[in-house]
Amino acid sequence: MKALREFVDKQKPHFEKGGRFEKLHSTFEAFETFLFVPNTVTHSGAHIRDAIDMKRTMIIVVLALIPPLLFGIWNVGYQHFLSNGMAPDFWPMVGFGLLKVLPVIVVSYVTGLAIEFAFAQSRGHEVNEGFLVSGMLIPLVMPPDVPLWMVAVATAFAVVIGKEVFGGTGMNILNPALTARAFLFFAYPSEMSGDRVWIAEKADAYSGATPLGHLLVLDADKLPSDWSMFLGTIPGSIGETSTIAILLGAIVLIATGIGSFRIMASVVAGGLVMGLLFNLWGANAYMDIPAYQHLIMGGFAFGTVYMATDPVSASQTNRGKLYYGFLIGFIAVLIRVFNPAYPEGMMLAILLMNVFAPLIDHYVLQSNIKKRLKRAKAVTA
Amino acid sequence: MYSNAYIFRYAGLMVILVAAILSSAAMLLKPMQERNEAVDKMQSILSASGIQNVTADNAIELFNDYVVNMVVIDENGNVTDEFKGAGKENSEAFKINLKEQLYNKSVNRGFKLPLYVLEKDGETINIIPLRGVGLWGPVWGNIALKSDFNTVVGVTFGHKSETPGLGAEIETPVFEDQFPGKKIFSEEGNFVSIGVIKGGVENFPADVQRHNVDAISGGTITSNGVNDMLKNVLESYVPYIQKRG
Amino acid sequence: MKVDMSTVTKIKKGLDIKLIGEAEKTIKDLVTDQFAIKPTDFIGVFPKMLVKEGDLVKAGTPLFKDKYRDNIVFTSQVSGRIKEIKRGAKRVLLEIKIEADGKDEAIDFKAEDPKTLDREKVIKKLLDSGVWPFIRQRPYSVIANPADKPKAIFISTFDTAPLAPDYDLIVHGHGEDFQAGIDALGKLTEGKIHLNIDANATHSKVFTNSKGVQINQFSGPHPAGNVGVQINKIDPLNKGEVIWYLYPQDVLAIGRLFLSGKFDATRVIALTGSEVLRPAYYKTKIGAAIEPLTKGNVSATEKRIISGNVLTGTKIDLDSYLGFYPSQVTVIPEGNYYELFGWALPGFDKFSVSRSFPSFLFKNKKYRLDTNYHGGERAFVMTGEFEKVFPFDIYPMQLIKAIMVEDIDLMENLGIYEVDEEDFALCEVIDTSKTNIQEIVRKGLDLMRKEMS
Amino acid sequence: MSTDKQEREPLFSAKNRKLLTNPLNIDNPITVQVLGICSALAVTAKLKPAFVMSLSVIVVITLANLIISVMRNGIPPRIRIIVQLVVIASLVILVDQVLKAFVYDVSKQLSVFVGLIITNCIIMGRLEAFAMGNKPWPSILDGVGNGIGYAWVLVAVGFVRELFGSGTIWGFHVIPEAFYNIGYQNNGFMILPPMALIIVGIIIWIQRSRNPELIEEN
Repeated sequence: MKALREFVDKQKPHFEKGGRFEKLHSTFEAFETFLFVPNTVTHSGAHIRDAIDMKRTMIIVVLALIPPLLFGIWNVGYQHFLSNGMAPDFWPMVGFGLLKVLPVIVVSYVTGLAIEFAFAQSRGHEVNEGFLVSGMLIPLVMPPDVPLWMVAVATAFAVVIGKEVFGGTGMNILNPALTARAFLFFAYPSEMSGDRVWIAEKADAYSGATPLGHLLVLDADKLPSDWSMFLGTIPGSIGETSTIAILLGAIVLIATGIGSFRIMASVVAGGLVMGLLFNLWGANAYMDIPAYQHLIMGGFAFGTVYMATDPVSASQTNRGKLYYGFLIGFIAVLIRVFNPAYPEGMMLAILLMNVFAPLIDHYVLQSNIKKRLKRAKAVTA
Repeated sequence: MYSNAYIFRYAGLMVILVAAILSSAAMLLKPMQERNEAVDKMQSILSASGIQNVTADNAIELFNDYVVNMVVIDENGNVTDEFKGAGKENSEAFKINLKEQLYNKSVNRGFKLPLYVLEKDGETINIIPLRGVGLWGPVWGNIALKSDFNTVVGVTFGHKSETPGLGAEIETPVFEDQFPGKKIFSEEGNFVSIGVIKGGVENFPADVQRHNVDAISGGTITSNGVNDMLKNVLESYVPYIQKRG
Repeated sequence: MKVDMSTVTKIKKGLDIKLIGEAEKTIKDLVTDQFAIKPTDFIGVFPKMLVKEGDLVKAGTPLFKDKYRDNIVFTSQVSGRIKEIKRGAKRVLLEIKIEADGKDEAIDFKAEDPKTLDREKVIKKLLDSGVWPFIRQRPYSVIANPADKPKAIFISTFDTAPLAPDYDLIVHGHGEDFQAGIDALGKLTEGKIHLNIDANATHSKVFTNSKGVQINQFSGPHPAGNVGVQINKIDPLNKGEVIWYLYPQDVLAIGRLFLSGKFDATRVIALTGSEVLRPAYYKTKIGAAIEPLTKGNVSATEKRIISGNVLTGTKIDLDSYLGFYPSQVTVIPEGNYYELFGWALPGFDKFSVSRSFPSFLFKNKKYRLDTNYHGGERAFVMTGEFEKVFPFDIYPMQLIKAIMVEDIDLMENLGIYEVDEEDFALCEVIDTSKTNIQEIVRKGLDLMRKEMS
Repeated sequence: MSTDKQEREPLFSAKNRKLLTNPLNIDNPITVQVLGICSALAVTAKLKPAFVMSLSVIVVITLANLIISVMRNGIPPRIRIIVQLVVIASLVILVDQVLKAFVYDVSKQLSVFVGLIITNCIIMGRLEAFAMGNKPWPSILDGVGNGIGYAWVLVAVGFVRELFGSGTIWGFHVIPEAFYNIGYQNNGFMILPPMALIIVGIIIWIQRSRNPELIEEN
């Protein structure tokens, strides 16, 4: 460790003001702080600081993404062989899945980080850790067969238009990973919808429709069993199928306090309420499916745990988070049932509420402000 | 300051002036505009029957050459009007508003539908214009049938605002080229229309293959729209076809 | 007045940071002849010198006054000679060093029973003797304006900050001084004097038997002992209102002024922190030199000496002096080291409230914390963190952002009058983005003060 | 005094040149004043309609500016907005008729948006802010300048959207078939209206980073 530190210290002057590589300061800083927690000390204010920092936070979210990732890798292989009528052992399935999923992850990280570094460099600020998470989220919401160049284009779009335009991490309005997904959905719909794309190298004869796809044409009787939807052995985006793996991640996020339990709970509540309302209405097969099934189909669980809880694009006040989450669940189910063009209502519901989150916060703040003004008036009266 | 009288005079003069300019412009340009509309419609009819190289300049000429009869039929299959001479763009059949007539059909009112009869390479081709709804807006097209009123010669589709890459695929050759050779009547002679189905037509038995084409993956609702449009419009012609024997 | 034992204000949000190095409950005498007054201790004061180097002074001799409020004077705490007037960049006055002559001479301001005096006389005596600066006001936490009529006076008798001194111990045996101080303060307001005690830990009769006050009980974690929180719960500040506040040793100084007629700057200091070998209480005077206090009593590591507690104190050098207000000195290790992959390792010995380190499993572990930031400064990304340690009915993140964009109206609407930088200290500690929040809040308060005057 | 012959301002004096060039960049109606966005979204999916629309706007704005400037001394102030509207509306109807007669396929794509030129704030804005108070020649220049300022943004957006959305420029395929064979696809998002907004946004972004004086103080 000492030798490494000495090496880094030796290089450092080149990247500082007046050094040869002054322009690459942000890049150097990113690598240095990746290796070492810096030696900066407090100068005023609180002299001691909590051990947590942005890197720690982000790495824990990545950790929470591991269960759906691992399951997704296996499931990509499993679905592929299933569609081809084969039933190989565990490892060939994982092997096939790795072959499909790893390149997507690599492309997502390389593209995103390259852009992040470039922007940090040109603006002269530090590289933000946010993309550690976005870079993993993007592959998990992609269909297994997505062309790699599309992943790159979508990632670039998400980082530049979804984030840097607004001034970088912390300023963005939309969740970057969902922006990438939405971009692909609208730009290359044939690769992001239908029943061809959800199984990698699917045999033609095999129906590859997702549960939402079946419901879209009101084939409720073709739905897989609750158990397989909960377990995740169904076609779908790489990381979104397994509710149980996502629940494991949710436990990590809630236990560490990094993911907002408030938001997760209220999204689920919103989804259930809308589902039950539809049950009461019951005009078609889609409205009649039990409300809880909405939670285990499509991207509902994944969106609830990893996307809706993104602190930057969500509501920031505790009360606002409740409204925000509830509306996401509510609107997601509404879109699913009512808009046949968009089987995945979760993505759109979250993006929509991302836009409205500041407004929700505004009204929450206003009520606090009103309370204060009222108190002041009561005194003077 | 301007007096009220001035203002009224000013406004009155302006209105008259503007009205004169606009109406004379409209009168001057009207023939060209009408011609353009007719040409547009003709191009799409001709291309459904597989006639190549139709341009805006020769469309009227070609149309009059190829088309031998402009027929109007009513809900009972009776021919109410025929037009065989020159200047077919002035025929009643050409001017029928399809949307209006199909609406009349949907509310069980009487309706009139056009049928265009072409002669191409010694063969008779019957063209039926189509109109229906997709996911986001109207879809339309023309279907060309052989003289047996059963075998499809060709189709063209159009749409206003279907999703690019999904529903919008109906106007690409990939989708349209599936139609030639399909039949709209079963071997027993019952009307079945042409279906747009999911799951790969070639995986189905021959009698299904005879009447169906592949839907567009991810364009389910638009595909269903095309399916319904074909059924709805074609069945309106069944009385006429059956009367012809 | 009676103690209403039934109503205890429970503070639920907050955090007790447990550190190694609590002071042993014995009071030792600390002998030194080196003292100083640091004008930088007084927020918003522009000092105008009244003495020069070499002058002889007594306890109570005016050293400087505030240029803009020239009835507020700052007096010498000992008798002796002005040794040095130290200035910094742009001739900012840093320290007025006084070498004590050991004669303990003092100017006589006359011993009087405050109960027999009217408000004007009490104020004049406090101002002349240099005791007035002990009385501070909210909003802004600056020295109170003698022309104001505060709606109440708040005295917090307990401190919940890490390793905080125990005021029960400090005031023990000084009941008479304390009551005299309360009597004097009673003349200053038509409202109440709120004496706030810890429902579980305050037992001293000095506090509980005080007369002429309303005793309020509080319980809960830090910042329950902050006067800002107490005001917020008992009698919240509205725009245009002023509350004055003091701490127990300040009240003692006022009491002694009226009982003896002299400015007696005696102060008991808790010497605390993991780097102190024998943490204990020391009796000395305001502004005493640090060196005799720490000599032979601290570890050999590189350390940070803080006048005050680790949350809000001021960093001082080994050759510096105690501050005017704090009753505590804390010594902790400097954190200027690199840590390989520190953010990725499990980190069993790391302190964190986030539960992203395993330390949350050991609730009662005491830590030896250093001054490392443990990360780099980033944009505000995480939300809902501050709310866990911020017991006000105020949206902390939104208020901070309003200050950062200098939106005066929004700051006012979101309640900036009710808070002080120290109320945000815990937010700053736990902040993932490593922002210097107290600095921002101070800037906001200064801006408001400028706008409002 | 009166004997001095008032010097005639040259046709393209510095002041007049500014009338023409300012709207192209630092006073651009779309990117700086953010007017006329609606049509920019609607007609820029392909280059051709964007171009025709631009042309129509240039014609309408220039003629309207000229006509109003000529009439400006006789227009009763109380009905001046109505007069302006009548002038614009008449011109737009004329343009619409001409398009229908001569470029029918483009007019089909432009559909209602030619009609919407009437409500385009750029034109009303120029009439009210400039033509009502200036002589015909500067008014023409102002009209042409603003028209072109509107046009270049529309054409730029149309170019990008058609190239990436349909793989064509002016209807001609420019992206080689080989690209499609190796998996390239046209970007359907480009054809949707929001993409026009995003491209306009990017143009604004680039423009502002190059002209710091455009960034508002806040």
